[in-house]
Amino acid sequence: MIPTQFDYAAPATLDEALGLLAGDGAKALAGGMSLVPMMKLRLAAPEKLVDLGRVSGLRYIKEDGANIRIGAMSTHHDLESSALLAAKCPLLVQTATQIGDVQVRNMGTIGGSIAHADPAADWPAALLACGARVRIASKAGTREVAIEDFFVDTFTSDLQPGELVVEIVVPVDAAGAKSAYVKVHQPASGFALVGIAVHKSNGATRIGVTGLAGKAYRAKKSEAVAADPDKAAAVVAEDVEANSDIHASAEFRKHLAAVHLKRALTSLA
Amino acid sequence: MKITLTVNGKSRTDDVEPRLLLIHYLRETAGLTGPHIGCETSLCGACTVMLDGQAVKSCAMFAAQANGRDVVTIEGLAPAGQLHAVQEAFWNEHGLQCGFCTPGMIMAVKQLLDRNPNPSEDEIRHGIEGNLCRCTGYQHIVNAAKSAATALAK
Amino acid sequence: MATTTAPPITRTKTREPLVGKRIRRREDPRLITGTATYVDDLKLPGMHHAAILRSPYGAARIKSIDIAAASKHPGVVAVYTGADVKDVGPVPCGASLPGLRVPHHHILAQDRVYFVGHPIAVVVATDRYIARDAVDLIEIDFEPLDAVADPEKALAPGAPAVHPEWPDNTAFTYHQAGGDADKAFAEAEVVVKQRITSQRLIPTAMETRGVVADYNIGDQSMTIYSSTQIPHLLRTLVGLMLGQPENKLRVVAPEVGGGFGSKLNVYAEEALMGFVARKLGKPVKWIESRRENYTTTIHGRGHVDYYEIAAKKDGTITGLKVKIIQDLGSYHQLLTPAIPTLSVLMLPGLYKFQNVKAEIVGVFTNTVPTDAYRGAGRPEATHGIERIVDMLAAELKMDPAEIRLKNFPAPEEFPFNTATGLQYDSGDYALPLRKAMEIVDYMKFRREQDEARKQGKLVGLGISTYGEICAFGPSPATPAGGWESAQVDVDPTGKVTVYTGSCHHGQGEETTFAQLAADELGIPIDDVIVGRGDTAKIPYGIGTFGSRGTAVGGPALYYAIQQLKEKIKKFGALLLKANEVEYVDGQCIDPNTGKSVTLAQCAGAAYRAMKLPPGETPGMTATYFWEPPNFAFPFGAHIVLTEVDKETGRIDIKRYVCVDDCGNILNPLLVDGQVHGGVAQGLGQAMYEQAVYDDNAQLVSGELMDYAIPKATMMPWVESSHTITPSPVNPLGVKGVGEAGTIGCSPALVNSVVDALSPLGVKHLDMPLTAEKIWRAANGAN
Amino acid sequence: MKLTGTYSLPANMERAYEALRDPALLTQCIPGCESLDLIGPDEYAMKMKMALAAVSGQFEGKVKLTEPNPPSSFVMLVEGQGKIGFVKGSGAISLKPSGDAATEVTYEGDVNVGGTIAAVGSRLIDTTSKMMIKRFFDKFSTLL
Repeated sequence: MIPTQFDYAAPATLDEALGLLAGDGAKALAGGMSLVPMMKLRLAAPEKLVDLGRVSGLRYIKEDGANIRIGAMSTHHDLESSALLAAKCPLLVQTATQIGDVQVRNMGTIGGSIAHADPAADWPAALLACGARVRIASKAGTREVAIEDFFVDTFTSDLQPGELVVEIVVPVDAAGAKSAYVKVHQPASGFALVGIAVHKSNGATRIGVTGLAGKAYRAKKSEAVAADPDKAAAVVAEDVEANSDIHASAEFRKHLAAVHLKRALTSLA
Repeated sequence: MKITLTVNGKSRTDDVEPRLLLIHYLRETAGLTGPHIGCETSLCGACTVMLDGQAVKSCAMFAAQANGRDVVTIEGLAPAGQLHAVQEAFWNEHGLQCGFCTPGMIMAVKQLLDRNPNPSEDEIRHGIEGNLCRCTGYQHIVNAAKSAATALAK
Repeated sequence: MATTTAPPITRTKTREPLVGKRIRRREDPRLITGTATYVDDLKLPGMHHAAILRSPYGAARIKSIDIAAASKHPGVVAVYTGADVKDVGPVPCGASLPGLRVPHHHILAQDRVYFVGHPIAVVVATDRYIARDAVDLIEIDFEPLDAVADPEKALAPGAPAVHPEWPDNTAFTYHQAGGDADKAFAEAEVVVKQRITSQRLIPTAMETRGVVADYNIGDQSMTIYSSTQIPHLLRTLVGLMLGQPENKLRVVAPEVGGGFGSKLNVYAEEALMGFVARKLGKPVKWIESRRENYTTTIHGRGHVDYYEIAAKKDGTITGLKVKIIQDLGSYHQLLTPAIPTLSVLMLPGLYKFQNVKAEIVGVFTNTVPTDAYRGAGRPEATHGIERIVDMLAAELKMDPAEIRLKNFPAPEEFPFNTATGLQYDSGDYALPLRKAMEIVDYMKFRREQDEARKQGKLVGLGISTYGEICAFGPSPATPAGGWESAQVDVDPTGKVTVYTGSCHHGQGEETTFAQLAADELGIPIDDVIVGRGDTAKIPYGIGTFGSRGTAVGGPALYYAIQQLKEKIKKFGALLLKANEVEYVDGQCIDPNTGKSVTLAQCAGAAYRAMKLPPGETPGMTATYFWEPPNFAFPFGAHIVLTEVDKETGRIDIKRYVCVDDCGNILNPLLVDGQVHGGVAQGLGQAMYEQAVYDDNAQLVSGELMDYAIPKATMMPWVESSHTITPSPVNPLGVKGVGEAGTIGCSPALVNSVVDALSPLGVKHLDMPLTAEKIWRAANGAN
Repeated sequence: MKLTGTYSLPANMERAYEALRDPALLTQCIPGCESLDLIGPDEYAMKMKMALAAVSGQFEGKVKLTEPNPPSSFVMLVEGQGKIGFVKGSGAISLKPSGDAATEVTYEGDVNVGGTIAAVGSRLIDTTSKMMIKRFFDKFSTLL
């Protein structure tokens, strides 16, 4: 219940924050919805916390030409209640409402969530499906990676020491685009046993899957045959080494992914 | 480190360890034992307070994060000697038994009604998903939320 | 059965009674404003904080403990290990069974640990953060040993011995029989057998346990504040453990944030904090984390049962044989071995067959001890009989309602003697079942079900008709006395304080007892307060558990008031100079003159004592200890309608209907609350909850992250109603309702899902009904 | 928890067998391993720092290589204890040739985890163990 001691800094600017994060043993604190409980259980014991809560200019959702730019410190509730997203990328709204609970959505941030790279988190599926890009900053400058390259492995993202997620960029939905996020909740934690995000736009379908494997992934084989929900479902978990725990076996997770993908594709047809 | 924040309408400044959790700050330093601690994984919601008008789990953040912000606990929901409509509704509808989850639950219902003044049963249940109650089976809490919504609409 | 000599009863009410009304609770204002005081809210001057180092192993030898670094850590006041507390008496087991093996349960591990969470050392510091830090500085050299967590594996030859002195891991075997089951089976026209489990559950009161202990060096007195359901029993037993004279030990149960049986116990930490406070002469606080709560507070259930039922082709049940394998855990807590014996008593359910043969094998495992959790033994038995009766109905192609109705005793057969030696007090068991069937429109549902099945839909209806042993209980049938106490004090100004020995913690007796007292004394409810939970204030009491608060504590209060009224009337007569007065609506009235004096005037006269009625003493107080002549037996019927998604294994609860008969109802609002909460815990067991130990005896459902108690979104709307069959056992006619919902729920739900899946050949499912389990069953895989 | 898997190493069987038992290589390839010090025949004291997402913890333990059957099989026992729990694993490692300069390594292991990591990390143990093993072999192949 009680974390170990740490040094704390609450920088006001991004530059300052990046400077602090460049040091050894520093860990960024965004909403803290994953980090703080782990610190209380002493599974995490960072020497220095850099609280991003006061950094200005990291919390926004704005339209920029063909894209929507989302500041990394935007909370899940910011996304859930964004009229802009509801109109231009409703998949993110649909996903946000299914994250955790009200209090978690009020505090947790999209940047913190993806940086944590939890294989059962909700955002990865949705961001994969809508083809997001992640802007990453460090003292050395900024870079942008495609979301598919961002998730490397279980709890492992492409973020290098000293780097910070600063923005998520998603394309504005084309006219007539359709999308859905379907989630099977682990009954205790509320994490996704399986989460399937489907995004159909301009005749192309992108599918993001979370909860199933060591990291969230794009189900490209399913995308290729998305016009036929049965076929797409049959290959959604092909060649995937699925997770297994006390809540669901690998076999059941794969099955759920197939069923829910089929249903999602059918409902969007 | 020094922090200054507003708690239930009053500003206070305290010297705290960076690792001091907001819930411990409220309970031990500020003497507000209304919010409770029921878990360490931020699932039970017994510690729920309002931070700048938004319901948060005060066991899942550090007091330092609340520096300069506005915190309202169950003790500050209504002026002394009065009850907020949500509190009154919990009382009228028997929305509590052992009472341990209640301060957090009331905050969650307040948050829900702030955002959605006329929620359906389903919306109420989702609104209190982050608050566990082991006594009531939630039914009287749902009734309390409905009755508070009616009272607040008047 | 014992008979009680009761004082004469004066029935003196003219106004509309409060009893029976939906009255909002009097305890709520402090709870909804955050001003109630739970253990962790206490702050005593100079108070220290304790943190406990616990075993990460299911079984290990402790080769060495190094506390040097922890002791030297700034702010640490003391560190104690097993060696320091070896002379403190063992954690007590109050249950006795023939041949019971009782391991010596030290409050801190000695040279060996027996379960994950086993306490090893305690750090006392000036601050709880420092205490926690110092725990990490203790170095222990463990030699890990093989552990076993599954009771059936523990019984297998060659299994690791939990306690080396008893290599068969068997704590006891127990047999009970009534009638001649062997003959019934020999003559049976049909026999159905099934292994039925009732999985390990974690009670999960929202407030974890916590203890504050204080010691006054001057007068050598100790006070223990503990989140407990049984302050007096705790005083007696912790006093014995610590050698602290009971009259110098006060136990206070402040506001208690839920118990469900998990706080009906005496725990190592309660004695440990007393030990520390006495050693240091300082108050000390220990608050359990949720993780500790899951690994050290008792668990519930843990049954593997083998059922066999014998019947005639017409559905008449003739006999039952059951073997219960009870997972006891590593030690006996207060009632651990007794819990399955309650299951045996309840085996026949509501049915009248007279041939029962039961065996219990109590098994040690490297796990937290099991003990009383909501229902304690009765849910297991009810689940078993209600499942096997459904299976029998299926075998005979009979309607599950019809087979039940056929086997109930008729109303005129009460009091009804069961095959297991109980005497059911009163009942009409068909009544709630018929009412529930009417509410769901049973025949219509069955027709619709046929239609739905033709369309490939999996819809089911499940019935459970339950009975339960409540109002624990006659003293000869309980380990520590089954009576309850009450005291009624009238102040010189006429205000009334009622003290009850029961120790409610959310059940609402602060309201129902005030209703009762206000009615009986004919005064406004606002003139009554109800005190509880402090051994310095209240007469010795038993506590709140086993649906006994109202059913045993209530009558004690009722009789105390009757006794007091005799005294009030004597003072009334004195003041009115009358030979005899009537007591009506809070006033003594001289029937000849019509003159009256108030209760306050009578009480004032009794305290001033200028003049006393002949043979009467000053003061206005009465104390009554009530011994119940029998248990009370509530009953009811729950019907659940479900639809199952074959592809995803999702269960959709369409309707939840329950009709409970708990005798007379003091406050319908609170009874509804008890039913809803009970159903939630039954539903939790049926669908979600499961304490999972891995092969290494690690509790892998060790936090709320993995142990799923129902959330608001998981609960159906519960349609609750009642029939009322007063109990003849007590003057209030009440039966108890705390556990009814839990007991009635799980078999109804499972029966409903099995019914839904029956077209696919599914005959039985064990709990919890996880989506994966349903999917596998529905798709013929396992 | 049971774990099995197969990896291909770019070396012949003899070379692969030797390398898999080489403490210097093992130190570099066991994720988080800081040191392996010989304390007995084929037995090493290990210091390890696990860092995975926010989780971090120091472990001290042992690595023991037993049942040597060169060049086709041996058993590796690994155990570590730290404040956040303990890990104990055993793996039967078998090698078979796959072409001239490659070896197919199959492991059949059993991992037991205790303490906080077991109590709160059940959903992660499976995934994480697999990832650690994969990291081990990926690094190993590179260094071979």
